[in-house]
Amino acid sequence: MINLVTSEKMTQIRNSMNGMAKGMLRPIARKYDVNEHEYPKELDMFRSIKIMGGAKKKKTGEEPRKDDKPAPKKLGTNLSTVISIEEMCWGDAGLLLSLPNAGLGNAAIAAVATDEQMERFGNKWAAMAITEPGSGSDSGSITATAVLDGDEWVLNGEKIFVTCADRCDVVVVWATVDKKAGKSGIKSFIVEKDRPGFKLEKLEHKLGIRASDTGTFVLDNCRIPKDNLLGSAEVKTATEGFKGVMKTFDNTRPMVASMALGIARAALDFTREKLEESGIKLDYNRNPNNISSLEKEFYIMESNLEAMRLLTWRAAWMADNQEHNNLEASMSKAKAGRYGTLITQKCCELLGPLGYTQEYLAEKWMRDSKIMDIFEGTGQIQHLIVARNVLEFSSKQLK
Amino acid sequence: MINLVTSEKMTQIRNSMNGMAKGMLRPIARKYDVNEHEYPKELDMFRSIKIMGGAKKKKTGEEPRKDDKPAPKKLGTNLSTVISIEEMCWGDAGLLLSLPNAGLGNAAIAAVATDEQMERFGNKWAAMAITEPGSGSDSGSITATAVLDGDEWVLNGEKIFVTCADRCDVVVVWATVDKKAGKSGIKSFIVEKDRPGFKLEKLEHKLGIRASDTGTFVLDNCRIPKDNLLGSAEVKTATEGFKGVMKTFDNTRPMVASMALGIARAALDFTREKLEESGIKLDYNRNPNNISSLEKEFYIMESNLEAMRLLTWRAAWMADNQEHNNLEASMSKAKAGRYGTLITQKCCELLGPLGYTQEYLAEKWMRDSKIMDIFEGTGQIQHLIVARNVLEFSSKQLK
Amino acid sequence: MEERDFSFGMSEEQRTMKETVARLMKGLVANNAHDMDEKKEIPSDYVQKVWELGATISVIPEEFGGYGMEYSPVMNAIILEELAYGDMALAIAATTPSMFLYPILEMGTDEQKKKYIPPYCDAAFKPCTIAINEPRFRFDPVALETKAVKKGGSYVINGKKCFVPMAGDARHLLVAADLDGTSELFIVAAGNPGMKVGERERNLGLYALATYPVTFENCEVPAADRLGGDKGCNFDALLQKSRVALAAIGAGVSRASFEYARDYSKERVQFGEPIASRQSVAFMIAEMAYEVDAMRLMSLKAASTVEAGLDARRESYLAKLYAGDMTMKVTDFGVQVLGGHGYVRDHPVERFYRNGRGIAILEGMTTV
Amino acid sequence: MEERDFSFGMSEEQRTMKETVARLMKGLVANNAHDMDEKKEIPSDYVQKVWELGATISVIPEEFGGYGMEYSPVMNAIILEELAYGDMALAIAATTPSMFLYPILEMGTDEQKKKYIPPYCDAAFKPCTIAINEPRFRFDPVALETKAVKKGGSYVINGKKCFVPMAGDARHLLVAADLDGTSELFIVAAGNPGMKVGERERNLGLYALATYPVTFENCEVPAADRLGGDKGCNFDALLQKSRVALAAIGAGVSRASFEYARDYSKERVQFGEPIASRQSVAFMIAEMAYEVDAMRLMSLKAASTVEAGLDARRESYLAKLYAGDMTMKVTDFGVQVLGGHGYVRDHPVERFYRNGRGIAILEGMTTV
Repeated sequence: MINLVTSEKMTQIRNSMNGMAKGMLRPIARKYDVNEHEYPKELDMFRSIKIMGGAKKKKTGEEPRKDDKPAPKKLGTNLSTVISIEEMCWGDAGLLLSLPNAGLGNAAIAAVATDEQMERFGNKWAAMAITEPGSGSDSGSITATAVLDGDEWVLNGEKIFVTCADRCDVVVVWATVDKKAGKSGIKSFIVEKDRPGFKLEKLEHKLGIRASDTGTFVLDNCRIPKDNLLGSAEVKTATEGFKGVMKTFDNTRPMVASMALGIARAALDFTREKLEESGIKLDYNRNPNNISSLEKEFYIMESNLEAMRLLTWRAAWMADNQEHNNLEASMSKAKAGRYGTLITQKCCELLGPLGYTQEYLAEKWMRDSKIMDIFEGTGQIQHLIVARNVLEFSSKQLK
Repeated sequence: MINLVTSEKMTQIRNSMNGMAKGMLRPIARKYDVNEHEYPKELDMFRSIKIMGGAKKKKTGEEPRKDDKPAPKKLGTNLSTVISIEEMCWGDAGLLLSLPNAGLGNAAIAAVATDEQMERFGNKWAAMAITEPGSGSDSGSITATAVLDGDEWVLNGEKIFVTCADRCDVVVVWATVDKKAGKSGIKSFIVEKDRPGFKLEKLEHKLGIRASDTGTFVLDNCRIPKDNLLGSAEVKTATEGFKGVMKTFDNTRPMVASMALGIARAALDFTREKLEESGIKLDYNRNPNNISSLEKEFYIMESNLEAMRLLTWRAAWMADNQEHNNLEASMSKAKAGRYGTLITQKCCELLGPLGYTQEYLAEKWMRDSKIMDIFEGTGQIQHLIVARNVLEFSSKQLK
Repeated sequence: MEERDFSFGMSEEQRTMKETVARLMKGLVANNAHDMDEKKEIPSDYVQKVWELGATISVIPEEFGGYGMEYSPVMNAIILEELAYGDMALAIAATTPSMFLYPILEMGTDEQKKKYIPPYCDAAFKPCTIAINEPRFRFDPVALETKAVKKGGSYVINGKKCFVPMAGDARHLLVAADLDGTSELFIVAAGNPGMKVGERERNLGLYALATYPVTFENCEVPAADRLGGDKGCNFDALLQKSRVALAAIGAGVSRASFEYARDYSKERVQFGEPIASRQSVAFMIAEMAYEVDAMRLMSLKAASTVEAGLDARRESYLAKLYAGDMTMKVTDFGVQVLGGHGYVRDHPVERFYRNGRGIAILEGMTTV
Repeated sequence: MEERDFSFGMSEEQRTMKETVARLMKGLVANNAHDMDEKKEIPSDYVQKVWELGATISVIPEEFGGYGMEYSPVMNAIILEELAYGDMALAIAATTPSMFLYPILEMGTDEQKKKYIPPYCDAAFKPCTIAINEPRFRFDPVALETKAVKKGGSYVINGKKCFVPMAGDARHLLVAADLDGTSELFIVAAGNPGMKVGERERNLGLYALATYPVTFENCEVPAADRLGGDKGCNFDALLQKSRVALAAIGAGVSRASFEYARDYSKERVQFGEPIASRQSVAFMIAEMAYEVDAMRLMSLKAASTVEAGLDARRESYLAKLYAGDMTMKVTDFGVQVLGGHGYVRDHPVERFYRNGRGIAILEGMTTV
């Protein structure tokens, strides 16, 4: 039965996470924005805490339930994860993306690793390397190659935009074992940082989330053990591999949406603080035609924030309830990515001089939020996915 | 030398046209919105006055001039036309489109008619029939046919969205004389209303501009004299005909843009009136963060209106100065069509109850303006044209 | 009350009701909404058929003639969206009585409940309505210019109202007026000499819905007919619920426009392929899709808040504000996707465009 | 003065100047703007080279050391757009002196002109600047919180300023302060004990432009240094011109982002074709194209109005408001078109995004 009132359990998570974000991330947010690429050692304490753990649990939820059956008292992993992420990004998005052992690679490993691989890499910090100079949104056009030579895979290629490139222990590299096979030829491999022929070429200087170390790797005849092919050999069907990881996007997109949510809320909270300091009381009562420009703009932004959150929570809730959420996941990111950016930009405008100086974080939030409309599939890609879903069009019918 | 201060001559035109609009169109605007399809007999007095005359003069302007040469004292026809149209549509757009002997067909005839045709049809009210049920934005896909049989053309096909369908004397019909020839096979023919086989099938009931009679014609073996093929035989090269009329869009698009401009300004003027009555003074001075929501929204709309007008006037000014304005004409319609609609919608919101009742014209302006983002090429088509121009892409490179 | 699980999933009951309403509306208006709009009239048996769903009176206690079922704002929001998906004019016409009965049930005195509720808990739909909107610039339901003044044993009301649904035949009106700085409600019977119902209004949209301007000139109302008696009523609570209702209706109208445009864009071929194969059209369709969902979720969030017995002022305010903006955007896109065909009244998108603008402008037409 | 023809066409002189500035900036910053931003410094010879264009002093009468050429706000708007197209930080740095000299020339007393203008009409660029912005929420140039009070033969200024370009080395500042309810300007010399220049600021954008917070504590200024003397100045006129300048700069930054994104979208291949072949990208490019033109036309319209000696309050206000919104939109699209590559500082679009936000927020950094 529909009930969208935040439960006590959800509120508890929000509060505890917000406390952590406020106490541990906010205070060092500016420091690592200024000192780009420097590892935030303060984050070591998070090695134990699993914030981004959501994805790992996704395969092990309770079996599908009828909606009319009472929902499980236990709060779903995906929903609790997006709630946590919103709070952490309210603290600082760049730092959240820098949490040890919580890389996208870890999610992939947790999802498909064999017991033996889990044994070897479970406790390593794993980054994910998908994008190439020639491929951006077009993950299908991967050109990095993996050739089996005896007991070893020989990898060649270049990977860009790898998050945690410098700090991670291992990297999950996407490469094709058979170019002719197209997408089904794409597999993922676990490459240890110290492998010969595996080089961290450079770290990117970015507009925002500067605390996060984004880098480029070059694979030059890099040899790894046969067993480093992620997942067990038997399940290597066309549906696994590429499509498999594509599917993990259905879980990660709501996470990115909640990152946009957290940053936008941080900007709104700060703006609200200033509004109230200046004696403007937000009473959610008078007709929008009878209030100040600051109030109306704030209300409109806040209503969009609510929309972002509900779309995001729905996608996560569906995942927790084993409902196919490919459409809803992209809806949440399409909306949150775009409006999160617009909200943080608008807040800077409303804040005036306080929105242009680095004395406050508003200007940083406007920089940080922009990535949420870009990575894990740009807003354009999300709109394509939504349109294809509702139109029931193939990627050929709607390019 | 650049000077965008409205000249006295321009102001004179604005004032006189506005007076005419205020005195003759405004008073009957609601009457013919309610009495859809009824001919506004009050407009007979306009048979002599040439408001939309702009297009007719376009071929006969003074020869290209260097910018640094002093501009001609004489105000260009295109510029004076768009100024006049803005004022007339401030009065009422539906009525402007109903002005006798000022149909698009008249413009086409004036543009390419032979002296003999000018003699026969110069004083007739001519409508233009291009669109077909199967073709909307895709003017190239015209299927109406014209076959020469002895001294007569035999026309077959169906034409929709013909403005002044009921009131006009003749219709300029687009048809293909050779399907295989594609666009270059498309010619235009002058068909008198009383020709056997030429039937006005129905008149449309529309969202807005209800004073304008939009209709559907069916051509069933309709025979017309050989000489009714518009333009002289010699110049019927591939560049003439289709491309010829396509080019006239470069003149008509700024006209449509100025229609959107006139309607949007009417809505803004009414809103300003209400603002001032309620004691709000627009002083264009305080920081937008320190004013009421009504003021800020008004200023933003007004700034967009200014942008619409300048883009429109530029396109018209270029035509007057024999500069190729295909890009600028589409820019003006893309901007004015879209923002004219948004402004009239927003004004209704700001006007509250006064924006939803038919006691005032605001609600009508919101209906009327919408067509400006649709006919003479939808906003989407305009964006395509702009993009192709700035990207230097063909219609194949950018579909 | 014991906390309910957070859930986006409909209960069997909710889904059944949704489908029932959808089926009913499909049968009634699928082919008639256009004619209703053109003829500017809703056939009375349509209103009756919707009334027979019992949505309004089901939650009224049996002692007052209802079925005494559990009151669920969430269920009402679901119903309103479905009704509006079918036709916004009919949705308002058939549910306006709730806007008269619910406030009396929640905030009325025992006498008021006994006197005014039972007559309307009838198998036959009997119009009763509410007068909140005022025909002026900067109208604000929390700062009414219709004034009520205590005078001896009665209140004297003066002022102008507009957009009063069915005021022509309504036997009773709930009239919102300012009393010493706070908005209060008064029950006014048809025929009160101080109340004049004007000529039926013509509006931008909702052609089929009969709305009227109502003028009050020294309109005397017995003190006993002030809602809630001397202690008055909680106008804010009423406003919250009516805002949730308008948000749900916005989602319904928008969904109607979205689905029609979506289907049309798949059929309509231009330049050799369906127009939906062009990103410019497809992206409009995508945006319409998620904004419709967002509007629904926000109305359901606000409805859930009301249902939980919590203050929903913020949620309801934001839900209506959002629906007001986005319904305009979505219904505008609906017309744009159809192009010239969207501009003619043979297709419903232009009606959705006209009706949709009402979400932002109107207040208190119906309630959850 | 005799009326000029209405024209969108540049004169030979205007076109020549535009091309000269474009050429100069291309040579100076095409390959260095990125480094300037990263190193947070503009090489002084760059400022010197732009200064040598003579744009600022050309219109100053020969008696004060200028070339006595005709003053043309339109020409200055053209120049500012070109400079900002090259680099917004350099554009402001090199033209800030105008913001000190022009007001004195237009509104100063003879003594003030004689005393303060000649020293700056020099072949060598000498920094002088203006302090208008204040570090607070709801800052408004027409309601300043920096206060000036007449005290005997001088004025005492108290308050905080921010975003003061080059305050570090400026020998003189024009300080905007409220005097009995109206905004007035005061000439303050570096070293005045009542004025403290703080640590160089770090901002969202304009990394290369050195701006400073400046604090005034009982800062005494001789009465003779109040701009315009006892009759004061026309602050509104100054505000109008600085708003036109910011609008022109917005057009320049936006055009830089537009052109870079346009060219990138033609080169960048995804899914087998240039991304510009996709309507979703192409339509962003189209919108950027006409909004850049619209911004330019509005700044030129406002500049034309000033040039005609008419009150340009409305035109300048709307031009800046529009440029503030649209520069944000265009530079945002610029980053979006490049996707992940637009987010890294190897490409300039992220810099345009950061700089661009300043158009709406900042006031009075430079002038036409």
